[in-house]
Amino acid sequence: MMNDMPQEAVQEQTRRIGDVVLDLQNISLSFGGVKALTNISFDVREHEIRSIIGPNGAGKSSMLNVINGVYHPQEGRILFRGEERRKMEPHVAAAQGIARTFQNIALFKGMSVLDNIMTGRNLKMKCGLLAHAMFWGPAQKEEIEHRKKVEEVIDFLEIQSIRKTPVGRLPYGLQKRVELGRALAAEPSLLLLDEPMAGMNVEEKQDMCRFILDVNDQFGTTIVLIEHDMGVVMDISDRVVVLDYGKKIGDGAPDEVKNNPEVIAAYLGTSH
Amino acid sequence: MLYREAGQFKASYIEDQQIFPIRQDKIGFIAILAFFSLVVPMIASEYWLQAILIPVLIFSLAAIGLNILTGYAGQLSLGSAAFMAVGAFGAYNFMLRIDGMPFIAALILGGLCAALVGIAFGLPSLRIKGFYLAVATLAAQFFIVWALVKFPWFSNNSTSGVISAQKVEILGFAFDTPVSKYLLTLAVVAVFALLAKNLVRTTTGRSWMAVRDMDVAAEVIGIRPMRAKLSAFAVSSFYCGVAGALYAYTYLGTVEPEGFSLDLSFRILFMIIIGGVASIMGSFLGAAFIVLLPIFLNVAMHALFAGTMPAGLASNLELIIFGGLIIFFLIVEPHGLARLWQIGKEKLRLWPFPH
Amino acid sequence: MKLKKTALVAAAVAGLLTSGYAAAASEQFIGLPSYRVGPFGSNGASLYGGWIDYMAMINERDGGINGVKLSWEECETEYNNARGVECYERLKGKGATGNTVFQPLSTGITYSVLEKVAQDKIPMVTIGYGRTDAADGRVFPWVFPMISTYWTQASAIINYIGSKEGGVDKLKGKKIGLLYHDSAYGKESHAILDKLASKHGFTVEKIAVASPGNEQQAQWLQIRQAKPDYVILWGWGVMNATALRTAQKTGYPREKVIGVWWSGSEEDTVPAGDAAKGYTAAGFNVAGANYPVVQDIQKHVYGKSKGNMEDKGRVGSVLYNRGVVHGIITVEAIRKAQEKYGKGKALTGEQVRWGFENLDIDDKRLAALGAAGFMPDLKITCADHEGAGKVKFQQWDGAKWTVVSDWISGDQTVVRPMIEESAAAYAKEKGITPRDCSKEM
Amino acid sequence: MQFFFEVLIGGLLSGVLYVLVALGFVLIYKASGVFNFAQGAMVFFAALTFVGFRELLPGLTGLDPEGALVFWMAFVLALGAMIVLGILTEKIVLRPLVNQPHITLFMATIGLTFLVEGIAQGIWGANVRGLSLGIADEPVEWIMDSANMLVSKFDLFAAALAGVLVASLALFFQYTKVGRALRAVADDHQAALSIGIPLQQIWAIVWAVAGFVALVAGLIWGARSGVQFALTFTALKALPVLILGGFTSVPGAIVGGLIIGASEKLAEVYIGPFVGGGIEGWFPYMLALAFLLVRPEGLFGERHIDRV
Repeated sequence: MMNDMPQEAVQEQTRRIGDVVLDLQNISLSFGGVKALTNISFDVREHEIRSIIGPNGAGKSSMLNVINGVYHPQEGRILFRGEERRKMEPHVAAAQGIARTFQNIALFKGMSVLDNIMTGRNLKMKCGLLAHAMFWGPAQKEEIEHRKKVEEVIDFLEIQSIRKTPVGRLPYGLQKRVELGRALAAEPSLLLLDEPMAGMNVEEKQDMCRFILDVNDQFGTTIVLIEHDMGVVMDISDRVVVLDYGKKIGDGAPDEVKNNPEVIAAYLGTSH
Repeated sequence: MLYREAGQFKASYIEDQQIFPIRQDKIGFIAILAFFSLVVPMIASEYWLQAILIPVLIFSLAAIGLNILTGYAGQLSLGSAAFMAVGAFGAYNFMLRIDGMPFIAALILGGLCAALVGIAFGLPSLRIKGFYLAVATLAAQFFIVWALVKFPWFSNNSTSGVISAQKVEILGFAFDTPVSKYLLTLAVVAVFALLAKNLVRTTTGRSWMAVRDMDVAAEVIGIRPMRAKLSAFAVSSFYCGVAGALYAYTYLGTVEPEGFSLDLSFRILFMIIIGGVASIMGSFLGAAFIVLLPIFLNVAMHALFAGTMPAGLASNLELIIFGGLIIFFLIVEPHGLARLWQIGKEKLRLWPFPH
Repeated sequence: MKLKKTALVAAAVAGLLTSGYAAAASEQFIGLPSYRVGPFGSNGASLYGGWIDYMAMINERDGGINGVKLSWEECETEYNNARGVECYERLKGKGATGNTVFQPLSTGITYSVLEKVAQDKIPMVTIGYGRTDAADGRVFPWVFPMISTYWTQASAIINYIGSKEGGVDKLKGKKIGLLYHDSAYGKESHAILDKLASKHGFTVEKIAVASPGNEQQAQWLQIRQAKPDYVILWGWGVMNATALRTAQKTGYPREKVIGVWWSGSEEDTVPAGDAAKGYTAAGFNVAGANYPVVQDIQKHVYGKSKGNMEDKGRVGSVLYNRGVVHGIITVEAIRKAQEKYGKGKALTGEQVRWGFENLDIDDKRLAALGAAGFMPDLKITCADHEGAGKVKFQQWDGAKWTVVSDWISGDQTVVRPMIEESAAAYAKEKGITPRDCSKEM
Repeated sequence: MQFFFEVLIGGLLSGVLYVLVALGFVLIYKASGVFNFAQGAMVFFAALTFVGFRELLPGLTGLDPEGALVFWMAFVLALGAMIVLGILTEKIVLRPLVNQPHITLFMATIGLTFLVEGIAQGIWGANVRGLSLGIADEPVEWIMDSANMLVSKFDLFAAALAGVLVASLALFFQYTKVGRALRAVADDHQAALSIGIPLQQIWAIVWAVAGFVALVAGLIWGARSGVQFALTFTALKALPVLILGGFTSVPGAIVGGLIIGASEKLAEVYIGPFVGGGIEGWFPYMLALAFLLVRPEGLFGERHIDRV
């Protein structure tokens, strides 16, 4: 479906792929006896687009939640940029440059597009509460500076015309785009995308694909992607990891995975 | 036709980030401020100043405080009156115990006391949410009032726990007439309202709203829920505290801890719900509505039924109408008076060509 | 009709804006900051009912005070300080001469307008509540905590207990429990009782009841443990009935429970049912509908169906009669002031204040008013704004109050110095120079 | 030690009374997600209506005012009034506010509080009234004699009545069609709607049942301290019970009530004297708060997992 994607772009990325930035070793996670993830290991390399696929309930979102500290696995090690991390809160992950979007849109409904994306700059803003109250000197300067950054993101995502609209009033596809914008505003080095194209029509998907590839390309951002659309996944991913019932059943380049009999049986098999 | 933003272009982000980006709003705001600071003192009677305008202003400030916590940061609180009490008794003690304490400093220190207490009682918000938190804030309400009655130090060993506000003097000028007290209150409230407006439209305010709308997502983009919630509690309590100090110094003069009852907390909550959640403007509208409505009902009932209806029944009827109107308002405009204002403004923007 | 009513409301609201009503010059206006809803609504209904009925009776029977009719207007305070201030301000400018006396029947409201009354020159009369040290008229010229203050009452209760024991000297070594409403009001009792305890050699066991006081299991078990010889009940509202019920539950004899005057009305004993039998309470007025003054109200007011009480059965109750006392004192002060400033004229608040300060209701006058034994005799001076300093004790027999003592005075040698000390401290804090009473007339 | 048990038992029995009020909150919250602050006012309204009819009926019918017939007639009439109140509340207040934020509904119930208080006193007057259920509030003698311990007859009666009430509610929910529908609604509004349960009808029934619970609570509280405005404050006693036991758990309300009742009395007796007493107003709240900090899901709640 996405075969019209320029092949050169993909090729270019592959060339830039670097060292392992995130290494997950033997991760197990359970909720009150219910196993969500069992002994999963895989790694993510710098600048690559790494996809996680699998049927519903395979534990894909849980995997992302483990990566950015929303869930704490009972077993296993997580190495980020070579450093092992213990229990970590999500905001610490954010401070280390991990940003993400959510499966069910998690925008701040009461706020405008601009404000939503501005929250992505939060970590980079240093002024205190008193300075904000005065809105004078450094606070104003800071606000303006970050506003410029945010405007760049808005331009990049082509959502200039809706910047002052409350996000609750936007159609689904645009909301997904704003959510991506909020994550991008944080200038992450690792971007986790949880089904960014779910529920979109073809045009919207194409737009979203283009944004993802551009982010990867222009900013060199490493991306971990969960997506159901096999065409998209196979087209834009560098490597794919396949989960089923909380277990890893496949890992490798798209073509390898596509031909893995276990994957075909467990994953593609179920969709027939 | 007057309310038109066509032709106003923002050439820089500074211009776009003003409090009132639309010129007419700015003019309107200055006109309102000028009216209330210049015209009202000349025409308002002592009754209007002392019994209506001063309390409306003070409650507006308290409502802004609660709105910061409940409206912007999404933490429901039923203890605002207690934080007002902390502010009042705090300011009183600073004035009493430190010679030559400037009034404004005492006001702010009183607010800071309330902020500290607010942080302490805000700690549970890190673990509990919603109505559980709301009921938990009742602990603050009852405990603080109890402590102020119980420990005579707070009221300078007064036999009855009542404090009597000292004279208010700023730079040698004594604020002892209704007009001067009104102007002082207006000045303090206007300044703090503007500061609040700034707070809620910058990073601090965005992190509050982010925590309110979706706390997990907020944390994931790097907002620390603890810092956001506790800063909301602190700022909110600070505002309530300053309002409480004004309540003692420019409104009642003498206050007792029991005056800051749960009933008052509910009234402040009504103000933000009726006025408009997450709206500074709404805080003012709500405060005016909740202060004026019972008075209006009382006056109206007397005018209509004096002598023909038993007084007890008339008073109960006022209560019934008050309760009924609250429910009616919630049904008709659950987003409060501020939303009506907003809708009015949008209509005006389009008028006379609605399409 | 509807239009007319709308116009009325509009006029009333407009009246707020302009303040000041066109009223007949020969009417004396009295603003009534009443409360008829909320937790104390039933108390307010009786208190203000009695007061209004008395004024109506004066208008009906006597045609007013020397021809000056009394007029009044109620303003609902809900027993709430802020509403009370609004009422004060709203009522202030009404009537031909403005509001001439302010009696909020709420200590909280009293405090809230304490400084305003001096500025506005409106006397504030707080009979049996309010700021105790205001009895020192040199510091508080505009405030009149008349008949008896809380401290005098506490002292009188101790004297009464003493008389039951055969003299105050017999109190040595006794233990007296104090069950008090945990509020500013309840704490008024502490200092005076401590002082009296050290003077007479008894001990005070203070036990607090958290507001509103509808649960007292723990407190009465503590009392049961401490076994005091008497328990003074210093309560208000639902706390009183609950106290009596819980006393019964824990087996404490009600005969040994002595209430203050805000604990000693039908509103407190009726809901307690049988548990209240034998309970004694202080009062600066007594219950009963047989006094000539109440009979006159029945005849001239209720006889013409103009009574204020919804429940006519409450006429003659303790709180109703207390309202009548408010009426008597107000009317007598106006009468006194007219003697000085001109009979048959509506007076200003300042003039009426003189009337209060020179009020002298002796036994003869009481008899003439039809209130002999109904309330104590009373003489106010510039220095002493309390006056009588006496209370009577009544016992509840299960259906009605019976007087069980004569008027009992407090120990002024203890109370008065405390009042003066406290007033002096207030004067110092506020920078008030006390009046020199030898120069007043 | 005897004193400790006396306080403990007294506290537990007081706790039963808190349970009665808390139950009304739980029923409504469970079924409609409304934190009904008007429950206290409903207790007052119910008790006042009962006493009002009890005063009124002998005059109309010539029956013995103390007789059982008048008692039950007044009870039925008061219950009828509570049912009407419940249905009207559903129709006029809740239905138009459906899908509004919880806080809006909460504020509406505070508005309802004023409304109900005003109606109650507007109809029946502000007078404080006594109410006798025919059981004296006196110590049980044989316990007094044998163990020198105070246990009130009335409190035992109230506890028994509360037990019967809870049991019959449990049976009602377990075995009647309405009860089953109610439980379905409590579990999942949408699912209940989709299988054809008339949500609004169920809400009206729940409010009526809460009105019945309020009536029972009103009679017992009214008999203890008189039928007066202060009955509305019983709500404040029930709130800490709710945070301890959870807004949606009937067993939680029962256990929570007993814990609150016992601990507040013990605290008043053993901690109170060191801080000046009168701590019953806030102690239960602090206790419930401290408990929540340790176990945010409450006594019987399940740990909630945020899904993102």
